Formats: sequence, structure tokens, C-alpha cells
Amino acid sequence: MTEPVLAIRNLAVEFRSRDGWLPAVRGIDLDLAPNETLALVGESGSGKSLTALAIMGLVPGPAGRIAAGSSIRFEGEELVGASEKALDAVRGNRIAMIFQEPMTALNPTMTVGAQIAEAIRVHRGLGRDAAWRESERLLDLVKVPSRRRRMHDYPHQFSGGMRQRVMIAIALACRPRVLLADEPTTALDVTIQAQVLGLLEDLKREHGLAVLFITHNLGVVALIADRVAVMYAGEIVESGRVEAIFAAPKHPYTLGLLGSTLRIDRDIEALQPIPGSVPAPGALGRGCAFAPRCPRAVSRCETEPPPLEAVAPGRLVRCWMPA
Amino acid sequence: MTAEAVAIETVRRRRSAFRFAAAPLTWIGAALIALIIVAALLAPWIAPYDPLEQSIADRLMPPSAEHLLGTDSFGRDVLSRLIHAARISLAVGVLSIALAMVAGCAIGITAGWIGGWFDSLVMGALDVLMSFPSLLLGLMVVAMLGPSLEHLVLAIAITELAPFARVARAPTLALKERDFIEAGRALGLSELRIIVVHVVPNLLGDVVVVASLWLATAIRTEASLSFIGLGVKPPTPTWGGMLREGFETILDAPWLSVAPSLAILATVLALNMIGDGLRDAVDPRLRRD
Amino acid sequence: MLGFLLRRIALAIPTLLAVMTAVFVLARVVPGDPAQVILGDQATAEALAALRQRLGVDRPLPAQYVDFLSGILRGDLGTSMVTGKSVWAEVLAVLPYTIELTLAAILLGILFGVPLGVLAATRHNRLPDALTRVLSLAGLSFPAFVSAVLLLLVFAIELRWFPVISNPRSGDLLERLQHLALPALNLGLIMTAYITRVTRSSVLGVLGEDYIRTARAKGIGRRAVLWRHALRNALIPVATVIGLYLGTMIGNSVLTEIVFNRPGLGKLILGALNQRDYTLLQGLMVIFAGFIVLANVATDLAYGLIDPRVRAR
Amino acid sequence: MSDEILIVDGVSKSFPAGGGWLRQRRVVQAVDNVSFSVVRGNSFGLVGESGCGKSTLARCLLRLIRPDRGRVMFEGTDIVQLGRRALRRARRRLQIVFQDPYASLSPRRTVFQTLAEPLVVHGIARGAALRPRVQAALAEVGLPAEVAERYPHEFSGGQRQRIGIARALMLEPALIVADEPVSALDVSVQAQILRLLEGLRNRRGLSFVFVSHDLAVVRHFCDQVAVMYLGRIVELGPTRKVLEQPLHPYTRMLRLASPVPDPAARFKLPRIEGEIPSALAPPSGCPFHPRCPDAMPVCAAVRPRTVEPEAGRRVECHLYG
Repeated sequence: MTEPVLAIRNLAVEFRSRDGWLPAVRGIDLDLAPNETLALVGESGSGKSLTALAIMGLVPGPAGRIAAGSSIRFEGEELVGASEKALDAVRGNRIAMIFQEPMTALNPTMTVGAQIAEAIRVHRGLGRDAAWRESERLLDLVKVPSRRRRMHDYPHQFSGGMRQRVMIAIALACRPRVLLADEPTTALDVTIQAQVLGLLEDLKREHGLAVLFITHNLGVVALIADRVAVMYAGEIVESGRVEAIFAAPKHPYTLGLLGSTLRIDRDIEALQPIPGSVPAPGALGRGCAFAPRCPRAVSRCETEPPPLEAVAPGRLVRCWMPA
Repeated sequence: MTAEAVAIETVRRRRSAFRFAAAPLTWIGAALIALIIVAALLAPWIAPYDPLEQSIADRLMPPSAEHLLGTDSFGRDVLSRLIHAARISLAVGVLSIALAMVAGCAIGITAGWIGGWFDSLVMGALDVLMSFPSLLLGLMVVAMLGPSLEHLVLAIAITELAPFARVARAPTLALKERDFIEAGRALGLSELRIIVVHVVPNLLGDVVVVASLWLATAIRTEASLSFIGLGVKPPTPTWGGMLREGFETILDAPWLSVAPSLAILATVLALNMIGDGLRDAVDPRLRRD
Repeated sequence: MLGFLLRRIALAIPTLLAVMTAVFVLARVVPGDPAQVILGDQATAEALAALRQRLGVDRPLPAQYVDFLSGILRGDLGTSMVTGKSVWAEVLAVLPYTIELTLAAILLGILFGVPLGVLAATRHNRLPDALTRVLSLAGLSFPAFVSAVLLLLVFAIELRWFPVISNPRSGDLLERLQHLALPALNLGLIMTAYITRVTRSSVLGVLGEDYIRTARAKGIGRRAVLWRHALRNALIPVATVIGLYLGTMIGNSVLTEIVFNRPGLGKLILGALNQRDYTLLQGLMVIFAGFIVLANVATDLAYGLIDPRVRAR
Repeated sequence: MSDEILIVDGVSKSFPAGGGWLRQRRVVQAVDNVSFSVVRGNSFGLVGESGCGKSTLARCLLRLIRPDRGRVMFEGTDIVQLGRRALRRARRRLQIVFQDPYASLSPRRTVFQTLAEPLVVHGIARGAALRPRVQAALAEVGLPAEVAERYPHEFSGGQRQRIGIARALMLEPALIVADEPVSALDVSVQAQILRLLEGLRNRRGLSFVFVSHDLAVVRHFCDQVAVMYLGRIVELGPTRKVLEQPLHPYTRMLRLASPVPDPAARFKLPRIEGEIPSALAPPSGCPFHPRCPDAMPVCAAVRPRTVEPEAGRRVECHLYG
């Protein structure tokens, strides 16, 4: 494996509650290589979005914080504990992020052109005119039609798919090394989703981007990911190459997710849903977080948290009773 | 699927926004208002003198042990007048707000529920009403009908109709589109039942907040009208009227202006504190879940 | 933008008409015969009839209504029943003082209110926030006449920094400003309290929006995000409040003018009320109403300038 | 002829849009001349992307929105023409489940109040007779009896959806219109709710009109499917046939764009193929022609007729005559 651009070690994010700080992300290790798409999969409340925000240094404070002992190294530079100024130099420049809701993620009172040009001027030091020309080129790149006119339009004049293209243009404005994509197609219709995923795929190849793609949709994962990390209750429970994970899931939660997912191309005789629902951050037991919902759980699972262990090269599973 | 297969997670009860540490201002306001209400209720027993008893010999006396807040230009005890005036202020405020609340909510809910041109018409009319300065509107009404307690209540109620109609209409419009209202229709509930059982309880919170905030305004308007001379007729003591009389001798006896000023300020401020706290507790946008 | 402007102005016409009608009806509800009120109990029947004819109140209501509206269209608001001067003359004589006072108050309100509100929002739940919160709550609890009396007591009577009676007609600019200071401060403080509160909650709301996170994710610094992205959006509700507050401010200026014994529209309307000068009253209300409707149009235009979505609607 | 519980015939509904005073009034044709029927005990799927009119159509079926034209024959009576009382009676047999479990329950009412209300209003039960019925309904949707005294905010999304289903069951309906009932839920919870609905269909012989944007869910749950585009049904037929051999180019596009959870089935992602047009300004001729890979000159000019290329299948496309 090539040298990772992003190396995360023991990342923990906490939130303040009446009973003290509650963990929402509980010690995550991740490596992201150039030219690779890593899908971070999980249901709501699994901590996958917070992980991305933590990388950007945008965990909403003062109610939330990155816990001591966490490390996020980007091209060898430590981001945890870095100054706001240092982070601003990285954000939007060498690490960029796109979000789920294209409807609310753009400033309604600024033209689209100005919003793209802003990042270029801040990070690349281009003048007004040069930044504007560069923004036009970017709109071309993300295939927004009749770009000259659309530069002067406001976000409300764009459809959801087009807004997400604008978000991508903003993200790519400074040729970043890493792109964090937080459910970028969840709010879009399927045909538009396919277009946006196709665009991301092209751009990733052209720019040698490392993409951290956050989603709950296993179909999208199968479509675009090179590697997969499955999150449950703030931990990674399984990771590996996408083919291996889908062919032979080892963790009962991954197994359950796949068993709950319907397929358009095949009849599924009987759905095998996972019973119960995701535990609240404060309501975790001593043992494995998934044990209360796990069909394979034994007494050890209730008392002792399993470690994330290699079961094959490049394949990690956090389970006492892997399949 | 069996019942136990569905784990029922107990969602932690919302952190009470009413604990003192969370909202100290609300509690200070509540204590202050409680004090004023008790004083008003017990006025005949706790006031040291008769508020109407004149004594030319004792006129314009500065505060002393005998008259804690001094006497006015008729020699009447200021503290006693102040305590008795609280009754008028509170009564006018509460009555006018109750009137405005009932009428305003009825108008707002009806307009929101029926919608369409009826809604535009009613809200347009209320906009006109609202665009008039409330003090001027009150002034006009009282000037036309003549100053009296009932007319004062009516005038203030009219000036505060529009805010209640608005605050009742907005959630009605939003609730009308909610799925549980449609579900109610699909279940065959009557329109009246849907409004009474499913709409009204969901907007009461907003209405109560507005009521507490506008009660402060009502008391302020009452004082203003009394100050201009359009309030309850003298010699009945009112805070605004006392300030008006005190203002005439402000150079010789400034305490006559200070005492009613502080009484009005304390009451309005206390009500605003309560209203503010209530709004924070009710407004979901400000509440952190 | 031009289309939006024309549409907005066209929309104001029915509102204005409704307000004018309301004024007409209100003025006719006044109990008693205006001629009787003016001339007193001793007046002869002929004198009464003559005055009624001069006032036009002997004609049927619809005809009066048409007269009233056509008068407004011609810019004729009638003459005062007490002084005999035209309503416009009465108004123009004092209008500059009211405008002076109102503008000064709005300026003070924006100058202090917006920065205070932003400060409170960016220091949410910390000491500056708590302080501004308490102060602004106190500010908007002050009835205008109470604060005016207290200001007068402290700064004019005790400290003698400013004159007790505000006479805007006097002398040079410096002196005029001195006379303006206390009344403007009185209205301005209340205005500041309102604007501070609205700015605070509005900035707080905007700072929680997704596009602020987007801007931060672009690597824009905290301060630049606040000025470039947050403030423009946050000012939309602030503009509304200033517009809505104009009505309240007219009421407050009446009280302020009484306390500082300062000429202005407020004193004029109070005098008209006390003397039952019902043509002057009617004319004043038309002017107030027109002013408020125009202010609302201006607010909406400000909206359109700030928010492109409003323009499109 | 099989036993058809619901026959929808030529239903149309338009809404005024934008406009207002001093502005040109425009009209959105949300549902445009839609016809289909549902066999008793079957599930009928309505699929399409946002703005295709599927939710409006669902509400027309219960006359929560009154259609401008057309008939909705439910168990032999036309819902559109019923008087107020008769409509109330008909709705006992015809219920709805909503998408958003957070908006579909009255926040100030306990679960018991919510579930008992229809029984009281229709005079089916009262007083002490209510509790056992509420408990039976809760048990049927897999909730323990003690949740009856709780308020909606105490439940997760999946649990609320169960309560919404229980409410629909209280009047013992014959047909349930389910408007995206699992779209707002997490994958694992989605499967739970689908299992629950399957169980109800099998046990009670319920019929469903199932609105969804997710073809995989429709494939799993529905016997028949209709694909909607800008207010019209462009293709209709047995679910498996429609999804495996789609006739209409739009169905094909939907089918191709829907990801499959299998890296081996990875497909080449389309690069660009246009936007969904606004319902305010639908294209001329066939509304799909601007995005259609097979568009011919005729498609821009003439709206295609509905044809039946094989028994039980309908398509609205010039490719088939």
C-alpha cells in the first residue's frame, strides 16, 4: 500500500451532556491513500459524519470536542490541536468537504460565482478577475451548462443536482488532496445521484484525489468504493476491500445490514432485519456495543469489548464470534 | 415479530429549561411579579395610609420614617398610592390581554384554517391595524369613547389583537399541512374536532409566551395613557397618573417621579423576564435537544 | 429589481386605501357634533349650520367619503378647526423636528444595536451575552416616558449637562445638538435594545446554518465568515424590525416630546386630541398612515436588496 | 375478471402555482389522467422521482385531495362523488400511512389517545372496551402494551412508524395507502417495517397502494408497479417483468441508475443526461423526450398513446407504436 495522505489514530469525539462528556466517536483508526475511495458506512448515530467534521476541525463547539489522545495526520502534519489559522490553511485548500443537503449548504444571498471564487482568492491568492475566470473553468469542469450566465445566479435558481455540482466545484477549487463527501447524493433522485457519482468518479481519477465517502447506502458503496469501513455506535466494526466485504461479511452487524438491504436485480425470499435500534451514546454496556442486537452473541460479548483484529491481509473485524 | 424484539429505548426526559440555574432571569422575574401581585391583593391591609386622604399640611414631604416614599402635592402618602395603583395596572393588563388573546386566537385560527382569500382579507385588515402605532390607536379609542376603566381595557385589547391573531395563525397554517392532521381526516374526524383536539393544544405554548410578553406591553400602554391623561380618572391612583402629577413638580420633588417610574419599570421588566424565559423553553429553535 | 419595486408599490395601494377608509370611519365615530364641540354650548343655530357647512359634515356620508379621498389625491388635507391654518402648514411647521429626532434615534439604534447583538451572538452563553441580554431586556421594558423622566432627572436637573426643555429652534448647530441629545438618547436607547435583541437571535440562527459550515469548510476564517456570510443574512430580520418599530417609535416620540416639551408631530397630535380639532386629527392620521405604509414598502425593498429570493417571488 | 378492490379511472389534479396578484397565474398538472386498478390482497406500487405526482395521487385515492376529474372506485363506490357521511364510512375501509414518522403523530397526545380516537369517533368502542383493542393493535405492530401512556417524542423513528401503522389498523381497513412508509428510516429499521407490513398483508389479506422512490423496495413488496413521470403513468405491469425487461426508456434509466449492493454488478455510471424538468413547464410531446436516449423527432411533437404490447402491461411511448 502506498503512503497514506490521511492517517487517523485513536480518534474520539465527545459531547457534553448533563452526565458529563459522552463519547460519540470512540477511538477510530483509518488510513486513506491517494487515488482511493474509502466508504465509511453506518446508520444514523453511528458517528460517521462526526468523523469527517473532526478531520476538518469543525466539531461544533463548545458542546463537542475531540478527545485527548486523538491523532489526525494529514501528509505528516498533525491536525488535532493545530491552531485555527493552520487549520484554515488546510481546510478547503488541501482537504475539502461536500455535504448532504445541497439545498441549505450554499449561501442564499451570494452568487454562485462569488462562492466559488471566494475559496480561490483566499487560498490561491488570485485577483478578482483571475479568480472569476478560474471559477468559470470549475463550473465547466463539473458540467454545469451555460456557465457564463449561471455564475451570476443565486443558489435558489439551481436544482438540487446542480447545487451539488456547485458544491463539488467549490471543493475542487484549490485542487485538494483529500475530499470528504458526507452523504453527497442522499438527498438526490436516483438518476441525478448516478450523474453526480459519475462526475465524482471522473474528478477523482483526473485529480488523483483520496475520497472519504460517507453513506448509509450499501448500493452506492458497492458502486464506487475501493475499501469499506463499517461503523457502529462510534466504532469501526469491520473494514477491508469492497469485494471481500460484500462477498463474505465477517461481523454480524455487516451481515445484518446486507441481510436488510433489498436488491432491485434479485428476489429476496425472506428479509432478515436486525432487531432493535441503535443504542444512545450514554447507554452503552461494558461489552460489545452490538451484543444486545446480535444473534451470535455469547456471554463473553456482554462483558468484554472485542478488539479490532486482522482476520486476513487488509481485513479487520471487531468481534468475538466472527462469521 | 414479538414485542420484546423491539427494544424500547427510554429517551431521556428533556432537560428542564425551568431549573433556576438554567434560567435565573425567569425566576427573578417570577419572584418580582409574585411580590407585586401579593402587594396588590393585600393593598387595603398593608398600605400604611388611605391612598385618597389629602392633607394640605403634609404636602410635598420628602421620604421620611413616617412617609417612606414621601407625600404628593395633595399631601397623600406615595407608598400607599403606589400599592393601590398596582391593582389598577394589573387588572387592566390582565383583562385586556385575556380579551385580546381569546378574540385574537379565534380570528387567527379561523383565518389560518380556512385560508385562501378569506385569510388574505383578515390578515390584511390586521396588518392595517398593526401598522398603526399602538399608543396612538389606544389614544384614539379612549379619546373617542371617553376615559374609563372599561374603555381603557377595550382600547388596549384592540391594539393587541393583531399579535395574537398572527401567533395563532402561523402554527395553524403549518399544522394544517402536517401528516397527523391528514391522518385525522382519513380517520373520519370532524373539522371541529381536528381543530380543538389536534391544532389548539399545539399552539397554546406559543400563545402563552406571547401573552406574557404582551402583558408587559399592555401594562406599559396603560401607564402611558394614564401619563397622557387618558387613563383612569383621578383621584384613583395609577402609576402613570402618579408620574404625570409628579412630573409637574419634578424640580421641587423629584421623588414623586422616581417612585412610580421604578414601579412601572419593575413590573414590565419582570414580565419581560418571564416571557423571555418561557420563549426559550418553548421555542424549539432555541432549545438544544 | 425594477419589476419587484413596481409590484411592491402597486401592492401598497390597496393597503393605503384600506387605511384611509379606516381613518375616515374612525374620525366619524367621534361622538357629538364637531361644530358644537368647537363653538361651545352658547352658539347660535346659524353659526352651527355655517360651521357644519364649512366643515362639510352636513353632507351625506358617501359624499363626505368621496370628498375626503379626492382631497387626499389633490394633497389637500383640510384646515385645522382651531387655528384655521391648513393641516399641511401645521404639519410642516413641526415636521423637521420630528424627522431630526427619529433619524437620530434610528442611527443610534443601528450604531449601538448591531455591534452589541453581534458581540452577544459570537460570545453566546458567555459574560458579554448575559450582560447584553439583561441590558436589552431592561431597555425594552422602559416605557418611553419613564426613561425620559429619569434621563431628565439625572442629566438635566442633577448634572445640568443638557437643557431641561429641548428647544430645537435655538441657535447654532452645537446648541441644536445639545437640545437634541437627551430626547434622541431616550428614543435611541429603546431602539438599541430592540435591535440588539433581534441581531443577537438572528446572528445566532444564521451561525447554525449549513452554509456557514460550508464557508468554514472552505477555509474562510471565523471573522471573515461572520462579516461576509453571516451578517448579510442576519440583517434581513433586523431590517424588518426597524420597519415594524417605526409605528412604536411614533408613539414613543409623542411621550418623549411631552416630557422634553419639544415641538413635533407627537405634541401636535396630542393638542389636536385635547382640543377636539378633528380635521387636524384626521389629516395627521392620514399622514401617519401614509408614512407607515411607505416605511413598510421601504423595508420590503431593503429585503429585496439583501435577499435575492425575495426579489424572485 | 379478478376481484378488484380499487379502480382508478382518469384521475387528474392540478394546482395553481406561484402567481397571485399582478402576476401571471400558472398551473401545475400534478396528476394527469391516471388509471389503474388494484386486485384484492395485492400490493400496487407507484414509483417515480420527486415531483412526479405520486404523493398527490396517493392523497387523491382517499380524497384527502379532491381530484379535478376522474373516478376512484373503492369496493364499488366512487370516492370522489360521496357525500360527507358516506365518505366517513368509506374511509373506515381505506387508510393511510405516512412517510415522516416525526410529523404523522400528534405531539401532545399519548399513544393510547391517538389509537383510541378513531374508535370513539366512529362509535365502535368506548370506555373500558378501548384498552384491550389498543393493546391488541400495539401487539400486532410489535410494541409492548406499556407504551400506550407515552408521548411520540419518546420513541425512535421506527417505533413511531409502528404506531402510525397501528393507528391505520384501528378501523380494520381493507386497503392501506402507504406513502413512502420506509424512506425516512435506517436500513435495518426499514427491513423491520417491511416485514411488519408483509405480515399484515398475509394475515389480514390487506391490499396496499405503496408509494416509493426506491425500486428495490417496490420489487420486494409489490405485485404490480406503475412508473410515473411528470404526473403520468408511463409504464405499468407486473413488478418483476417491469424491472427485469423495462419497456419505457425512463424505466430503463431508473433501473440502470439504481445501485445494487454487489461490487460484481458494478455498472458504468452515466456521465450526463439532463435534469428532471419542472412540472410548471413540462416539455412538449412526450414529457420525457429531452432526457430520452431513444428520442425520435415525433417524440417532441406528439404525446404518445398508451399501448399494450403484451397482456397486463401498458406503456406510453412512441417506440411501441
